[in-house]
Amino acid sequence: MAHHKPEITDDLFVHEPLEEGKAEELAGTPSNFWVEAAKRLLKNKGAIMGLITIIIIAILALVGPLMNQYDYQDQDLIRSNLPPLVTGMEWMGFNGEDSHGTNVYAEREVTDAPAWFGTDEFGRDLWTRVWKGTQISLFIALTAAFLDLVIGVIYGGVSAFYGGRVDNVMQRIVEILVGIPNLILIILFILILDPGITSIILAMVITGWVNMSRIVRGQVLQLKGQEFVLASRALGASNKRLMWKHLIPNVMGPIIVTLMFTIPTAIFFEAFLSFIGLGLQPPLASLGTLIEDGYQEMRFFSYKLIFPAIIISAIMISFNVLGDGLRDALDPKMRK
Amino acid sequence: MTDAILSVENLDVSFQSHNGLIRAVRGVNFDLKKGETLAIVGESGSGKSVTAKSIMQLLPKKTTVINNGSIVYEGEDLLTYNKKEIEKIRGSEISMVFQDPMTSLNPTMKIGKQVMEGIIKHQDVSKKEAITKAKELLELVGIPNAEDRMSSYPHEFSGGMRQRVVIAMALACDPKVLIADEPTTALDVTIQAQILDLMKDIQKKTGTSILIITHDLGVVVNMAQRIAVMYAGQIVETGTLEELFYESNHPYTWGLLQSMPKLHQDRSVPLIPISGSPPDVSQLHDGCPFAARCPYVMKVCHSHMPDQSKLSETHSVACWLQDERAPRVEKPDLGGETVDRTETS
Amino acid sequence: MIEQKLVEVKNLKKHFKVGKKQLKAVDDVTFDIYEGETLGLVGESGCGKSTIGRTILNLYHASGGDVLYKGKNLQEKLTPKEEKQYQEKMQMIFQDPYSSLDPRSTVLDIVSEGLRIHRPKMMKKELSERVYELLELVGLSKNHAKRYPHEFSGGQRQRIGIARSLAVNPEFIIADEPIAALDVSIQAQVVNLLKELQRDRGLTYLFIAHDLSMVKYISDRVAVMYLGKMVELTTSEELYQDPLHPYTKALMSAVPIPDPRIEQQRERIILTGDLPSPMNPPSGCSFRTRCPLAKDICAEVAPEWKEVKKGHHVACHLY
Amino acid sequence: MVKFVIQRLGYMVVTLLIIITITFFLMQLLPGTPFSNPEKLSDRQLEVMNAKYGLDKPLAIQYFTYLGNLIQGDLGVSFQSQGRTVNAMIGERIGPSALIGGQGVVIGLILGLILGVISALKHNTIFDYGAVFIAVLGMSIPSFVFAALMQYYIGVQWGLLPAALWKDYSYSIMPSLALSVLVIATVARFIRSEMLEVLGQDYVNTARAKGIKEVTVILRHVLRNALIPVVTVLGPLAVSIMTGTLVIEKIFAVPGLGEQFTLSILVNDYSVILGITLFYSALFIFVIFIVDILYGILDPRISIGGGKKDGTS
Amino acid sequence: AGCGFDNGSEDATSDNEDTTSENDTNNENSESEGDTSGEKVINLTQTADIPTLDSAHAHDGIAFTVLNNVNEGLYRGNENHNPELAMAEDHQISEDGTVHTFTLRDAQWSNGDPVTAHDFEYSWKRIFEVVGHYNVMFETAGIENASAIIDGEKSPDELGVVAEDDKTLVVTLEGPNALFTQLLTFPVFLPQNQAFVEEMGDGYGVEAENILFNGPFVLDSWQHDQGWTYKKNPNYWDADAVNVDEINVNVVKETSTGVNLWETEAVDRILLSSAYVDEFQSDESFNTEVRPSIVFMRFNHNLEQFQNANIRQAIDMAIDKKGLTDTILNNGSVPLYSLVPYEFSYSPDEEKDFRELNGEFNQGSVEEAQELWEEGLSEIGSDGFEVALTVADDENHVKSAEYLKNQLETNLPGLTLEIKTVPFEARLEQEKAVEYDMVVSTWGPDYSDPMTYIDMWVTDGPANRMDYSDETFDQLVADAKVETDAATRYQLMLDAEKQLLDEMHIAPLYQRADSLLTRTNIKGLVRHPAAPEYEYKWIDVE
Ligand SMILES: Nc1ncnc2c1ncn2[C@@H]1O[C@H](COP(=O)(O)OP(=O)(O)OP(=O)(O)O)[C@@H](O)[C@H]1O
Ligand SMILES: Nc1ncnc2c1ncn2[C@@H]1O[C@H](COP(=O)(O)OP(=O)(O)OP(=O)(O)O)[C@@H](O)[C@H]1O
Ligand SMILES: [Mg+2]
Ligand SMILES: [Mg+2]
Repeated sequence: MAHHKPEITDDLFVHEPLEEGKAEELAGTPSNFWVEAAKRLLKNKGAIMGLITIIIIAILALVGPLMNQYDYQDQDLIRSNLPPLVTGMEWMGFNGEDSHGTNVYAEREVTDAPAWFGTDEFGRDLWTRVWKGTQISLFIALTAAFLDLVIGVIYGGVSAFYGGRVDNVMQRIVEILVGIPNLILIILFILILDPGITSIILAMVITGWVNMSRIVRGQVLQLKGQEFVLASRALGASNKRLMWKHLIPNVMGPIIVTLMFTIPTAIFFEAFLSFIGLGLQPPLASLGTLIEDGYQEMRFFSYKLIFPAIIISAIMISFNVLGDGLRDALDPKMRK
Repeated sequence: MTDAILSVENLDVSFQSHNGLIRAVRGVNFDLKKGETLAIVGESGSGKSVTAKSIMQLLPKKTTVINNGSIVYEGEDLLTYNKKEIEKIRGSEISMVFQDPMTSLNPTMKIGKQVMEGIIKHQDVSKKEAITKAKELLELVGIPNAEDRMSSYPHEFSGGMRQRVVIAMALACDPKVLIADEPTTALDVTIQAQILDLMKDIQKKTGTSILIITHDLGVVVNMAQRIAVMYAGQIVETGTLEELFYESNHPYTWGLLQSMPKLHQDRSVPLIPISGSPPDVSQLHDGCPFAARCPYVMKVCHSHMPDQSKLSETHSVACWLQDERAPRVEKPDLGGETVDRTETS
Repeated sequence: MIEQKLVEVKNLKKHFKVGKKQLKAVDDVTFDIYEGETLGLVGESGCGKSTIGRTILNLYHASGGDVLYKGKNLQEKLTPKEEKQYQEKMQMIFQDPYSSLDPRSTVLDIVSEGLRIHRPKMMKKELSERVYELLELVGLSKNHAKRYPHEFSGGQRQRIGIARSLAVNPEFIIADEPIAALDVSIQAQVVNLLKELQRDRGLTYLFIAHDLSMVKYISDRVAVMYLGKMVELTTSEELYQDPLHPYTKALMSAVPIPDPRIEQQRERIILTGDLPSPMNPPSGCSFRTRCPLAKDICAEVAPEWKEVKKGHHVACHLY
Repeated sequence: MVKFVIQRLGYMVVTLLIIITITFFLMQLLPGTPFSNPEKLSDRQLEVMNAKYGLDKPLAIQYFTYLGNLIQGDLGVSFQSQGRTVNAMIGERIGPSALIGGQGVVIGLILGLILGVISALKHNTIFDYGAVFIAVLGMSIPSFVFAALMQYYIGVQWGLLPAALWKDYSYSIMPSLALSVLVIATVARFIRSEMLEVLGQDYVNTARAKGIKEVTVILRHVLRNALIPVVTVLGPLAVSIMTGTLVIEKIFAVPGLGEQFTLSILVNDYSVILGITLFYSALFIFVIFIVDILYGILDPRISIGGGKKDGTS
Repeated sequence: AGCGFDNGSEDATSDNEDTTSENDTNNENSESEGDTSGEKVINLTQTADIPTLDSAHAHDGIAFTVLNNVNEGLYRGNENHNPELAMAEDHQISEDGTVHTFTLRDAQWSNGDPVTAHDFEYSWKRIFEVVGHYNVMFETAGIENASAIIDGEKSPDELGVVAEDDKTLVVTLEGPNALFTQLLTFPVFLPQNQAFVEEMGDGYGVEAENILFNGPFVLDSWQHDQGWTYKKNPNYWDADAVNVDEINVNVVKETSTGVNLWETEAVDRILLSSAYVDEFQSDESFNTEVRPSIVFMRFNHNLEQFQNANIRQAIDMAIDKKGLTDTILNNGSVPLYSLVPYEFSYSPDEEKDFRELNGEFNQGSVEEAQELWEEGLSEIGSDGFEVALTVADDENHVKSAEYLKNQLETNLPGLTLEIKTVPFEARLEQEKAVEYDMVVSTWGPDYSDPMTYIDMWVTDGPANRMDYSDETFDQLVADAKVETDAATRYQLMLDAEKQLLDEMHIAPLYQRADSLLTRTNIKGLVRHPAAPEYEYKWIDVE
């Protein structure tokens, strides 16, 4: 034990309080909630990998279409249905051979730049189209998610915040909305508006926000009863202030998490619309339309399916893992 | 002294966390004797529950590191037991009651079933006998209409009743040791009095040893014969009730006693609080953990841990003030109530 | 003591609708709070203490009765200006230092919120000056202003809460179990602070608690509640020396006293039975189901609230 | 309780009525007429057809006629398959959908449960990550890709199960498997987070302190409580899966409701759209009602009609 | 008027025409494995269920095919698509060609009742009573009073058909009609057993049990949306000619599913989408069948730019139609430079293909197209414009549109094309209302005669749908309709097509073909150019 050690000398036995106030000092540097959440997130390897993947994909979606000389809508029948070919990566299957093992480039004497991801039947370069499609899918998803966010947060927030009759009426409306098969609503939207990105987004938003509003409502209901809200009320805070200063910042965590799950859902949904033929106007492509086209030809031109499928899966997985990670990082229960 | 049924020796428990090791319990020693009640007091986070849970081995395996020490129950070190063996001990030899009656019962299982669970596990009885036994237990802890209430769900009981059910469960197999971790903290005073009374009653009948954990000195006085005071993972002082209340020798114990208003405290005289706040167990330094808040702190306190000094058979304290080199300090007036104002009601 | 009534609570009722049923959380409660005093309010959990406090502050709308502040009835419709004025005069300190501070706001934001609402013209600089002042007043330093609540210990958080309530210069503070969630060694810090502030600023407190020894220490008068009703109200000395209501007696005897010698000689009144549910309180006197002295009449008639001695009110058929 | 049920039923009827009303009028906005191949129908013939099905009357009259028939349980006749009643069409179509959906839900529930439990018990280990990965993957691959791969490998290459069509029981297995993927993923994730939550509860420690075996603690105390919230997601999920999922039905050539529904929308078969909408909404609302009741049974804290009595957790 | 009706012409929902509405079938045979009895069984696929089997209401290719194989009318198309006597044993025509007397052979319904002339009279008149979709066929056939009945001026009773006795049916036409016997193979002219129909009421033709059979097969079972089974009809008068015992038809909507079923040998004939053509091209089971159905673009004639012949011609000429069919569609479709498709109709005298006689229109190089374009633009005083191209959301149509956009925008500077994909129904709506700029349309024959394409374009004709109006053209059509001399009539039709296409009032794109896989041991499957499409009577498995 310590006091058997020689260094305990008599002169240690003098009164020596810590400096005044030292005991009250807080350890560490000031940190705010978001900084801490970010730290926790950084420790979650899966989430970080997800985040990095998303960033890489997002960057490629922006620059990918510019990386070769082909535009996403340039057709060239000579180049129709070329298999993927990347010089130097032939061993990985990017060898320009079709499923019968014939080198199509040689056979057709195609000499201009090889198609890294192959080409479609119009001879359009799939590398360009896949990244262009990613761009569009992400755009649709982000916009839809953003609109869901705005509508859902406002609707759920108002419903929970005012409670009582307002809540009752608003929840009944949601019930009805959920009860109407949304395929009808969506088809109507796509038909009434001109087909295209806008109507797809609107169609997705028309019922998409319900989930967000539920989450927000649940959270706000819970927070509403917390003493800090009462405290603010006791100080005379207006409803507006309560909502924006206290409630919304505190539901931000669940909102962000929900958003992370909304984005892949939207991408998925767009793919589903493509499956039933209500997708984008050609020659625009999204991951969904590319997969839908590729799926038809997956036996013979498997590359048409594989690349967009890998990217869509990577996006989904990344957003899901990131969402999970954020949930852990933002969950107050996880804080000590 | 030899009749200790449970002795904890040099127990050292840490947790792995994102912020490094949390040393929750650091070299704790105590004995629990047959039939006695030992109270562990100390403030929040001082390691009381961790100590109790390590006896029952209910700490999460993955993050818990027990660096050192032993927990000897009837001559055997529980820490060496495997899962099966410890499951045998749990509930039958040593049982435990948790702090919050609201959350310590499974909300979706009927009361009767929850009480019977332990009986069926540890005693070789038929289902019918188990039912009878459970009913008796519930009656014992004062649940009226025990038979009917067996098929109630926890939420249909009030807090006090729930805590009694939890106690009944703990008593199901006549354990030799009952660990009660803040058994009344969540309850109202009048209900608390009922529960404490109940525990004492039962102890009288069964001779169970009780380890009660609390931060309420009033409860301690009511229940225990001996007290261990914990601070930041260590036991800083142990002794009998009298020794601790009237002859305590640790500045933290003094602080505790002083900070409570006496029954006849003059309202114009301020209380004497312990300054500062409890230490963060994840950032402890070498010295005495109380040094930062101690009015008598010496240079040595900052760098060296004091050893336990034995003041009597039953009384020991860990403080540098006990060292002969330390200056004599005036013990504060702990305001032991003069006995004249006893009958208040 | 200047016997100037600051707050008059008259026949205050607060009923909640729970499902289809009425929950009478506060049922016909009448009392006064004098300027400069501390009125303690005790009773078991769920008896309606917090509800009274919140109803006085108009955080809940009263189901009946009146609350007068300096003679002005707060239950009447107030102009927004008046409303703000009273919000400034009456403040609250909350029980739970963990949930009463917004985890996403800095201490500066929390403490200055009242100022921002009531002094919208105040400059940013002034605002923070004032906050630093307040923090110092409650024993924190200005370095703490940029921090978030989770970085503070319970005692420090409670002091932040106190600073928040002081920011707007209140005259009357309802302290709703301000120390219940604190460590024993910290409680005294907060109680001392409250007392000090009262002395320096002439504050009036309604001090809600269930720790009777603290209540006795801090209060001039103490009111005891049981199931939404007030059962006894008198000075703290009188209450401890001569409790009248059987419930008060039981309560006093149940409080464990941290002193072995006294404790050994104490006689306890251990009540039998559990707290009835406030959803369906017993008929007549609501305490009769646990009362060792209950008579037939107790089941039929609810006892009146009467002053049996000067300044000593009780609601019991025995008196 | 009885009063509660009656009240809820009343609510349900009103909700349904509103849904039907909205759908009825929205549907009119769909382009085209309900008669197939109108390309070659003369205007005069269209007129006659419209008259025959009452489509020439003002909308309001059509609406009330529809409601009148509805009350008598008559959903009308299909415009597309003339002469077939909507009741019969739904009746025929729901069987296969319900079978593959039901099996999908059961398989998904079982596998999801196993996956979720493993992942919660082995929290933050390689097992956990593995299970989470499988779950995420299940949610990430578009179901038509998944179904097509399965059909090709299991059905064609390995010949383990019939590739498509609807003849005997063996034909229902692959579609069920394809449908179960989403259920597995959903259930696994849900169970995982609920289990983690429940594992942190005091009563679990209390149970352990009784000396019960760890397995028993998990099964009896943890799992049951963790399962309760799953009911809320599973109910609606089961409805949407069992009322037919277009993609799977199309790929496996299963004569199910989902496929019929999409088709009807595309060809404006008004009475069928309405009938299926009604059926779907009614089922949905009903299942939510059942979930509420079930919730009350599973979790005794919930009083039906009241909500949580007090915070027990 | 006779717009068509008919079989799936345009196919209802998709354009693969074949796929959806038209009948098409993909069928096939080969004994199904496991059948040890030595019975000949063929397994085919269809893309949709049978909407109804009431011949008065049937209106799609699938129903027509089924009806054609389980029932029989006065005539049936033979292997060469020529009408041959069937239920009728004898057919006498009056001098002026207006009175046709049919003598029926001995035949039975599947419930044992004899098939009588009354069954025909009942059925034909009933169509007007229930306003069947295809009652217009009677008008096309020129049966007395048909037009008046349709217009509501006369009652169905007055239709020119009378059963003189059980065996004798007399049909009176309003004038001689070259198409009459040809039309009689169409399912609206099938007989119906009055007692049975009345017994079934609204349920007639809704289930396999709710209809009687008198054709080569009986419908043994019909599971909605799943499939149906034909069994050889032992009581059929020509039962000896029928070779197979059973034909199963499965409803399969996805091509990929069909392919997988083909590979597991669950079906014997499937329709391929172009995506699969490369994979199976070299398979001996692979074949393509050129269909008479055409895909073309309509120009909205109300738009100034499309009233200009040069512009229309430029647009048509600028498209590399061969690239479209060979590379993009890749399913055997044939580039089309005319209205009437190849191998559809032959001149009455010389037996020459209509196409051979009229040739191909508006052929030229891109440069020529550009010249026309420049000229056209300067005529309308514009240096380019933007138009929308509306297409139904069918895979092949959308692909074609994508291709067209690229072709036209590249080859015709100043032209911007915006593709608008809409559901099939919406395309029809917009087409009928002439609310489009250009639209990709389809048309299939109602009967095997060029007139089915040509009379579409008369002023205000219901199939015109582009507000095209040309007096000369109208006159040519009107003349052709009353012309009794076959050769002259043929010439009038040739002239009419020229009139339409000399200035490219429409832009033909291609003539559709189906790529199919058929087991090589299946023989004798007859596919007619117009409805009813399939003839299983002579099908056989070797
Ligand atoms: N499972 C765990 N993982 C990490 N740290 C833990 C764990 N359990 C307890 N601790 C930490 O160990 C320390 C001691 O905790 P313990 O629960 O024993 O305190 P206590 O004395 O019982 O306090 P209280 O009076 O609040 O119950 C605390 O700092 C706590 O945060
Ligand atoms: N918003 C509310 N809605 C419904 N019931 C409420 C509400 N607030 C309080 N109650 C009920 O009113 C009664 C009194 O509650 P109150 O919070 O005033 O008790 P309390 O005396 O402050 O108890 P504690 O000591 O536990 O804080 C309780 O039964 C409580 O359940
Ligand atoms: Mg503890
Ligand atoms: Mg309270």
